Amino acid sequence: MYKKLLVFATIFILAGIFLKLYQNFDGSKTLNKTASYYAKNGASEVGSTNIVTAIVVTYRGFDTLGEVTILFVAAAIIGFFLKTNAKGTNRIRNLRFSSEIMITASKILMPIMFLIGAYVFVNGHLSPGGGFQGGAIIASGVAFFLLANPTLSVNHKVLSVLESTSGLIFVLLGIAGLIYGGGFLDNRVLPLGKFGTLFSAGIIPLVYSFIGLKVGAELSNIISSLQQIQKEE
Amino acid sequence: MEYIGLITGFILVILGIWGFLTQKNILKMIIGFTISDTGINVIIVSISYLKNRTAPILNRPDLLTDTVNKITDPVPQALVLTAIVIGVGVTALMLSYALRLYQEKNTLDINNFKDLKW
Amino acid sequence: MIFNLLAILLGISTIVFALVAIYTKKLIFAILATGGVSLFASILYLLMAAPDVALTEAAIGSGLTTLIFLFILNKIKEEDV
Amino acid sequence: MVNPIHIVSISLGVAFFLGFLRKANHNLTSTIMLLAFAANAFISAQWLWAFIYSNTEPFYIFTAGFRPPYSISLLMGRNEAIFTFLINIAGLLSGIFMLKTYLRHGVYAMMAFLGLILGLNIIILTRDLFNFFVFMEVSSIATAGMIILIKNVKSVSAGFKYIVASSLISILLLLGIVFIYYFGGSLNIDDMITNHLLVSKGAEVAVFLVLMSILLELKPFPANGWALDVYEGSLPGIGALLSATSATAVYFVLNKLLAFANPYWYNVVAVVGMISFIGSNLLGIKQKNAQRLLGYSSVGQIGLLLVILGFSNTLGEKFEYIAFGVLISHYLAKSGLFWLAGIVKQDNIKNWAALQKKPIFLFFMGVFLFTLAGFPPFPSFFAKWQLIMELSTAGMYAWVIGILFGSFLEAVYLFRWFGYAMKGEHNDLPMFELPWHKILPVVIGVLSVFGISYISKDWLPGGTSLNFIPLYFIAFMYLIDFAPAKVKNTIVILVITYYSWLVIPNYYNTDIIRLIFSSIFLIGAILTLIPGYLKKGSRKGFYPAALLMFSGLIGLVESTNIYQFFFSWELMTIGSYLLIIRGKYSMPHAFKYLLFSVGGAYFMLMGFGMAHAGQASLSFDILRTGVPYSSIIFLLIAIGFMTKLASLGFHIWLPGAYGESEADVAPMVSSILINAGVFGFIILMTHIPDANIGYFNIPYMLGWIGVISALVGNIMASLQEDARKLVAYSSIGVMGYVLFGMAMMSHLGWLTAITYTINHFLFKGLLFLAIGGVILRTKTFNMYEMGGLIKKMPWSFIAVLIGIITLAGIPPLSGYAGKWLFYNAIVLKGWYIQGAFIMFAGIIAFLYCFRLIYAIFLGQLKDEHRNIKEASVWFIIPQYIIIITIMLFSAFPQYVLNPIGNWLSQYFPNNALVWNGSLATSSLGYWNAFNIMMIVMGMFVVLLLFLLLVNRGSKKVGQFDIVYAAERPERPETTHMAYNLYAHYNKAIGFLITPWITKSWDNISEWVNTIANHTRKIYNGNGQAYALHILIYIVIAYLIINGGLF
Repeated sequence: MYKKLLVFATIFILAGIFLKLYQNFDGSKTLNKTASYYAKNGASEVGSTNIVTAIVVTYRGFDTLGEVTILFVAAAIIGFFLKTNAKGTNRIRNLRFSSEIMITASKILMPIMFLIGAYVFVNGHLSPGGGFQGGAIIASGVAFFLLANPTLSVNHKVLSVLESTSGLIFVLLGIAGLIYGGGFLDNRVLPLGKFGTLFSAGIIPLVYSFIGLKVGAELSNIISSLQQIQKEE
Repeated sequence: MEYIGLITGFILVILGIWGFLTQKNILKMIIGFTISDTGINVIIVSISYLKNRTAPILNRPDLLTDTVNKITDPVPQALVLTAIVIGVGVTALMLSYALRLYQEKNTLDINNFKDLKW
Repeated sequence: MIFNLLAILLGISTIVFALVAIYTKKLIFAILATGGVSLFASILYLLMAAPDVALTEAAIGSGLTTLIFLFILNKIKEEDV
Repeated sequence: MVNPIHIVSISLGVAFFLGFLRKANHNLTSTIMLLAFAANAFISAQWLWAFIYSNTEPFYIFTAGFRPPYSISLLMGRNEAIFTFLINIAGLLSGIFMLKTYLRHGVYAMMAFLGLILGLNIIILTRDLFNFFVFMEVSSIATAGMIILIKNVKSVSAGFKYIVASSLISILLLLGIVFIYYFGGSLNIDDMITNHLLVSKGAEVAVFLVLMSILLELKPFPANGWALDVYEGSLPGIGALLSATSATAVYFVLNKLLAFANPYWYNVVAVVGMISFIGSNLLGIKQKNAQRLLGYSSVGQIGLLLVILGFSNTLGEKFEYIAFGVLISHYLAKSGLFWLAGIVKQDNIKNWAALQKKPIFLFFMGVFLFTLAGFPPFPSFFAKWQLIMELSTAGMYAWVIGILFGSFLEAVYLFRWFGYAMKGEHNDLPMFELPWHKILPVVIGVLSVFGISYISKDWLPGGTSLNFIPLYFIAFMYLIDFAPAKVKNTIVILVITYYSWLVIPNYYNTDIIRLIFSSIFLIGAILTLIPGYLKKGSRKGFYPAALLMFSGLIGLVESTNIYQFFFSWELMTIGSYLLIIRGKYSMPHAFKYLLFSVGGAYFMLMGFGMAHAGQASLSFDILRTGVPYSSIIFLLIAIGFMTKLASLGFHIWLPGAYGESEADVAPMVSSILINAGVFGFIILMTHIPDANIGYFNIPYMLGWIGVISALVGNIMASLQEDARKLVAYSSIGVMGYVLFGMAMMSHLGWLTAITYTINHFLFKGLLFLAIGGVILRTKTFNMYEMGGLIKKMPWSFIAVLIGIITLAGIPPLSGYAGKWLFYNAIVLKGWYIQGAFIMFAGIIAFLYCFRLIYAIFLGQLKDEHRNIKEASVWFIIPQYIIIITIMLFSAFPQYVLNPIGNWLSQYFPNNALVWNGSLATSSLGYWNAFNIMMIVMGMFVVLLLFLLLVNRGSKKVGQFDIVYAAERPERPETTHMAYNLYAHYNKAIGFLITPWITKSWDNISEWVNTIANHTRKIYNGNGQAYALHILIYIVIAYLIINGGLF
């Protein structure tokens, strides 16, 4: 009780700090300097319809690289942290089998979810969405499939190769930007193309596709690691 | 609207931290963290919002002229994207820790993991 | 105006869900409520002209995160038996 | 040059590439990983090279080809090059060290490791706030992964605490960053700095959140329980990595971001740092777990770095030097010690005694520990010196006290640990494995420490004036440490002889004081080294330690400024500590000695700092001009010297330290080392002749301390059963005389003091050598177990006899000269009461002198000593050289005392002695040393002849020709008359000298321990509580900074 009181008092003061932030917040009437620049030049410099995508992939593409790294590192850590014993897979586990409907649904749904995911990341520069969202949708498909079929397991090797390949290509595209464009991750390696079409915005669709693949593979990896976890004896 | 978002966000952050600090169950703690994370995201999006403006996707020809006065701030939105993805990475890692801890002592009560102290 | 009302409603819902998530005894409800918080938040994003974020939050925050939680919960229950 | 962006592409490329090699041979994959770190280090190194040697402009990297603030930019400048280099090298070495671990865990662990190093590199390079956040997350997630490279409940729970804490911090950090964007309209750091974007009231709160988060990442005390658990719970290699890299990188970031914050933030940083420094080092005292101890020390060191950062504006251009010096010491020493922890594999610091099985590792540990504690010649010493000087110049004495206090606490636990390692019981401990990949990083670490020490001295004002030549010779002696002791002894004696021949003649006719002290130190060194020929084997570690002490001592004499003086003083401290701890049971005593030395040195350092404040010069003359604080300066420095003189109150280390040390070390430390304090007092008092605090005259008080020291020292000496302790306590007494003499601040007083110093050097060396020689034969220290040795050891007997005659001040030997001068001085000064006490002390001195000769040499020979031989000739030779010196000095004192008198006249012109040949005349009387000598000799010869004549017909009594009157003694030693000889005195006046001083020091240490023990209870092991600590830390900081909630 005493401790809860302490927590309460602390959080109360923290709320006071937040209140101070809130008091000084007065909405925004206009875009600030940075945002105006993107609004003015985003379309012409990057060629992406979706300005958020332009920022995520190009202007702040380096953040995205870090983001990918985070997922990558997290997946790797979960991979070795919850490593499956090679022999342990034979252990009879107490599994609850899913219903027939669930299994059938998952078989039908999974390809559809994959397709949606792919659509989302390929069109990232045109419409809302992009690599992360698409990747997450793909991974959700995998997760759904695994929930429905707990005995199956995903082939880690394929996922790893997919993950590594797309990661390497991402880095290589970044270097290509350094060599052929103005800097690391510059999208003007390929022509900007006609504004608003699928093949436009330089390498953004390419980058986002690989990000999508990579994120999808990483998240699937995490999920399947979680699925396969066993207690190390 | 942005004020509503901001207040919601702050309340979520505080509720999350409250849960984080008072719940004994490790999974509940992680839930608290996730809620705080969502709260932060709500705050960031509220900051990006400008009244009567449209999303920063220039898929209508009229948006291409005088864009500055027509769209909301895209930068915080880009940041939130990143933040969300980071959040899921951290959450997944925390959860696998939780699982590990559970396997070690067959309990999820945080008070039982005081092996190291002083 | 209607949007503002909707936003207030959404805000209250997220907070209620958050409270449920923190205080409910059953973990499964807590997890689902967390997903609900994300889901309402993502609608709030849509209202605030951030479709990109909304999509992400829906896919990752409410979808994937919830799934991962459920996986873990499943594992823990499995070990219990 | 290679674009720094390739640090990213190499790390990530390799990390992704490893995904293909999941099943490949891990030797291959780990090699690839190490190559990646090497390549990164190479990139940093070449930029570093370019910045240092060709004045390259800082290099901006614009990602995406757009200019900032619209895209993320990275900056590679000189500092960035240094820091990324440090991080990549740490990655490489740590990767090598943990090779086995990575081989076991496979590519996933390597990927996480690459991610960690990449993240840290980027947070240093990036100029974008949000980008910093992203890569901060990369590194903290990767860290969370690294912690569980060893999977047990400890590491997993520590990892969870870490991730709980770091995610809480990151929530607040993200909030702050977003609001900074909102209020500033930019995320670019340069943009914020140049355009002053963060001036609004709201932005201040946002900046608060960001900077507090970064500070919390640096694990400030007390919101750092999670970090300590990580240090304790994870693999030692990870501990090394974290303390060397994470803290380094975040520290750099803090420095980077402070540029856009309100200037008051520098004060906040300094306060946070100081709390951390003192608090963490305080808690370290109670710590027994080696890795956790290192964790406490890490937190403390980072605290010190924060203090330095907080004062960066005050320190001005010296800031970089100081920060780098402390940082690099911390970086190398801490990772080195963690690596050693990984090699020894002993949690409890007591079990580090296992290191004795491989003495070279003790050496490594010593290097790292002395580096951490800020001893010369390591970079932290130079940095600490400069820090104290600069802070003193700025008048921040409270901070100076804080820093020195914290450093002292750190020395306490570091050297207790070292003591266990050097002298602990190690027979039951298992031998540790020594795979090459674990040794290599340690060796590189040690070599780097020395390399950087060598470089860093030149960057400091006055640094080049330091004399490093003795240190080279010591290094050489360490290299040939495997050689037989006899060979090394010869080399050392020859070199010291040569050095004496170079140095001593210089002072002839120019500086009599330095002539005397350099002779004492150097010739004393030679004399006390001679018994070393007795040692068999290679006597590992002895010569470097002894030489370190002697080079420190001669350095004191040769020093011309306070900097050289302090440098030499610290060298001497290390050397003497290492010498003293060699004794069989001397671990606790050496520890005490070191603590008093370190404490004293810090008082001195503070005094020097105050004297140096506001003056450009470092020369001793600044002491004279150090108004208005000259009295305080005097007091501070005097305390430093009094610890070495073992004046009352600071004496408790002495009996054990001198008594328990090796037979030939005891004379080294007691008759030679102790004079460093006297020399210091001479320097001090000639420069600050008059010191008063309020109505108190400090020299007057020192005089009383001297009197009481003399009295108590002599009484204690009389009550000892252990011959070595007796002689040791007598040193306290004699040094009390010396202090008293100096405190008189008169011509004769000083002449007395110097005469006593010379005498003490001679007779104490003589006595310790003689007794050491005897003890080596009898194998016991207790005098009641000896007796009747006069016939077996006549040479030793004569030496002791001469020694005590000199000591007791009996004519004709030079001790009498001292006494005669003393009473003259006292009468002239008018300190009659003190004089009475001194006289009384002199009488007590007879008691123990008598006992020494009676109990050991007279009475009955013990049965087991029937076949005992004379002490070794290697002990006898130096004794007789000393005896000859005593005789000469006694007969012809004028050749020494007259020049001293002349020198003294420039300070104290009054009451000088008038010399006429060997006839000295004071205003009270006269004294002719040579005549006295002749008369006494004459009487002696006459009496001797008479006795021989009379005793011709006396009957010899067999030794056991005694009858007990039907009584058997209960304990054999009680039959020895000398057992507890002065029991009745003890009953009568024992209460006066019950060691209440020892008790009060014990009480102080008890209090400190209790405080530490209670305080550390806040680390209750609960991850949630740690998170709460973080939050409480933030809100309290907010309340203080903001002056209330609103």
